[in-house]
Amino acid sequence: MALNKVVNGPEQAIEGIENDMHIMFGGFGLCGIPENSIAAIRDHGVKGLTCISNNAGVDGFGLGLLLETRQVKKMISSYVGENDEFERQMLSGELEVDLIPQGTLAERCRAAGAGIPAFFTPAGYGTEVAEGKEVREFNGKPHILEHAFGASFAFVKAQVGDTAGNLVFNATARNFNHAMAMAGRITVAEVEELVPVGELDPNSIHTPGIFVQRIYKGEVFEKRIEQRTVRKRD
Amino acid sequence: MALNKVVNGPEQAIEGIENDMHIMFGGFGLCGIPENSIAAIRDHGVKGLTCISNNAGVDGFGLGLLLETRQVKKMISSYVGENDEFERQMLSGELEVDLIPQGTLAERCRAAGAGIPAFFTPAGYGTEVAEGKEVREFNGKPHILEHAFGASFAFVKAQVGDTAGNLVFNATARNFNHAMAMAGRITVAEVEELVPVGELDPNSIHTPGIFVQRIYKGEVFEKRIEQRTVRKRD
Amino acid sequence: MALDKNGIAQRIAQELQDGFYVNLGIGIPTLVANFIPQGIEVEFQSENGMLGMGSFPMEGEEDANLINAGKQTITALPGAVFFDSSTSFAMIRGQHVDLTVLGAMEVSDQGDIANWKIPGRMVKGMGGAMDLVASAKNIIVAMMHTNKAGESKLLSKCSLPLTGVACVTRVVTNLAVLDITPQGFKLLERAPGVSVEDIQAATEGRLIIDGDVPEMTL
Amino acid sequence: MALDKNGIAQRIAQELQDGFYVNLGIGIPTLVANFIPQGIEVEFQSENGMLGMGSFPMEGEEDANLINAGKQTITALPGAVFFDSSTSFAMIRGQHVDLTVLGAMEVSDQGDIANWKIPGRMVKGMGGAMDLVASAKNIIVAMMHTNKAGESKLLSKCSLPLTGVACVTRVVTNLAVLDITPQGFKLLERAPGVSVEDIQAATEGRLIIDGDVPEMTL
Repeated sequence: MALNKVVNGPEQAIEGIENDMHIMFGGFGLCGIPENSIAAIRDHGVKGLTCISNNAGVDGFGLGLLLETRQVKKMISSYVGENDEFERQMLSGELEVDLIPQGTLAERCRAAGAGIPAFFTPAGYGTEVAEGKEVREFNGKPHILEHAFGASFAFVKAQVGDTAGNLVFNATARNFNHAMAMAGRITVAEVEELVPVGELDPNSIHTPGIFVQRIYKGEVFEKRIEQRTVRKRD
Repeated sequence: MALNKVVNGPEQAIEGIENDMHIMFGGFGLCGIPENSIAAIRDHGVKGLTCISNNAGVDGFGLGLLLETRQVKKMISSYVGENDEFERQMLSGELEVDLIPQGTLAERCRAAGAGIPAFFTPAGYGTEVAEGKEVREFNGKPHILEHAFGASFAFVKAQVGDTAGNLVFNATARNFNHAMAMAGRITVAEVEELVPVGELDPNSIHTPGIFVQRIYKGEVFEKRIEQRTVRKRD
Repeated sequence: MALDKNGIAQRIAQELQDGFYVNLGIGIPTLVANFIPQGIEVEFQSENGMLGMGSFPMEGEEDANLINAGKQTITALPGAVFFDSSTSFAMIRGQHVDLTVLGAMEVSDQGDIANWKIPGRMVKGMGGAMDLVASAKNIIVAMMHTNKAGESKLLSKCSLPLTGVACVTRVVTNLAVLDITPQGFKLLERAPGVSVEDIQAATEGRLIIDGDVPEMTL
Repeated sequence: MALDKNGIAQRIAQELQDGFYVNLGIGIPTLVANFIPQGIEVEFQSENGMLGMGSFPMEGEEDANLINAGKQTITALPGAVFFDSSTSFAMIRGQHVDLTVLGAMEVSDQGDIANWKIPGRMVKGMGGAMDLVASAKNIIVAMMHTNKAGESKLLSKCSLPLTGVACVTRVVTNLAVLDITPQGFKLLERAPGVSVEDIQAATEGRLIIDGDVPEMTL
């Protein structure tokens, strides 16, 4: 009775990707990023991508891989520190960058998936983010009008998924993966564990399978840590 | 380290309720309604309420109780069938009724909780729901501007909650309870089971406690079924 | 012979495609779930907050926490998911549902639909219908061709308050299958034994008859 | 004697109230968590998707799936909740967070703040800061009173691109505690051993000195 979304790996998962597409990538920093799909996109060689992602990876990992190969024309992000190659391309003008507030980024993704073409938010009022945007007061407070994002693909990563595309995330690796899964015209989920339908608790699924078009078990997850902060044992 | 939101029962939970307030009630039909809080509001006798709830209960149960006692001045709902007393009061003009599309109702609640004062939706365009509202085209399709709801209280019902107000719902009893919990200035949750913090899986909480100001274990849950439909056993 | 309600549902079930997510309204649409063609997998969305809706429960197994949008007790199939109302309408508004089937009091030949209010007589509310019709890509109306007074429900203009404008794609009645086109209702199929003239007589709105109109096969 | 970063954090911790949900920015604000007053319970929100953030993990127990907004490995306390980014900013935009503490490059005497961009030199992005400052009811800025070149960071007008306008409520620096008022920075407290004249010399924006200004107690 449940629909089967399983594809046999990242190559099949990215089928249909084309030059100049708008593409979303889940993750926050390197946490919860779709590692296997990113590697497949690098290997595919598609060019001119506009990438919507909270961050831009680091040198040699995450979206940093696609920056190295110059497959990215434009980044739409909220925070892009920690990446020398990114900074070089941006300052030299090779890479277009659109920086937007993190909450607006998340809400624009959700809105795209939820059929809300535009909404008002106070974030960014009075700053350069508001330039050229409609301003309106609600309850005496100025807000700006922000629009939903379009994206041909959304690549997300979950801990567990079932064959119908239902997803469960792990801790803060959830982050942008849910809202972007909602937003993608084709949403591709890579998971650490792929289970048959019926194994997940229907009350505890984070992203319903209706938002997911393709799913596969990632072969390897490096899950690199960006800032290893620990307490010493006594 | 976690905050304690526990109150000792429905009387304490509704403290601060006043005549003419706007109040939200979770539930869909009679499924997942805050039975104990509704009973306490009836016993309290507060008048002139504007109730925001998907439905209006049935005669003698759910919000039907507050209609019988004439405590409700106005209902804001999406569907109000199955209630004779409601129909009588509405047709006689004793009760104001504002009917709005179910998805718009849910989104206006979420928007209130999410600091989004207004958003565009296609629902209701070209109907009487759109009268007096701003219309704007996005992608060639007309949409209407809808505003977030304000509510002094939101009463919700969950299956399990912890002392910090974290909530877990059961099956389709989740419905409007989550978005309304987000929206209430004071959100009151009644639960079938109240547990200490740390007992709920942090990955499987539906409504984070930050949205809940008061929580208590309901004494009795009748959980009446509106339409008992079954298959006969062979 | 005109179809009964089950016949209408059976004909609509032929519109199901493998992999569809489907929202069925109250009444005749609900019956569509009984006629899923063999070899096809679809999943039912219930706007009160679930995907993977199954049949009614066995006697004694009904659960007050598990109902459909018609407030009937139901069951969940393997792979089911529960979610909140704002997420449910995100699915609907965001066009993630492939097919919506709902009943109507009136449909116009421009695809307008009225199904929530009879001024002065009945106002139960639109429920989720306005969200569904405003957003769905693919809306089939399931209804009788005429009302109890024998008047056509396929009109040049709806007389009742609208639920949505220019949104219906297809209408399946006890007499016919019709598509909404810029020229009006295009007659696609006749119910078994029903003549084009019967359908013409029962249709107040513009009716396009283009060549031979085949009978439905059920 | 001017405060060090820990001293600033310690002073800000006095602003915590029992039951507060608190969002701490990167840098000095993070240190506030080390000085929670006795008898007070607060919960930390991390905008990448958690409530109930705890301290750094013990060596060897770090989890790549569990980080804070500064991408540092952390732990979860009992009662913690994980959620997605859109829900996280619903909390922030919807004013469910009681106190926000963040760093700044500049603050103006009208409460404007700049902390995300130095044109031509550094553009890391605003992250969640613009959402936080646009919505929070209660925003404390934690920063040094002057920059590395010795120039005041408390200005009559910010020179850098703004993060938000008229939003800061209080500033705690190595020299002083100041509130934003319609008349400018109102000096509330001096760091131990720091004179009103020292603060005046380090403050470019309008400074209100009203009677005796007490020393902080830490």
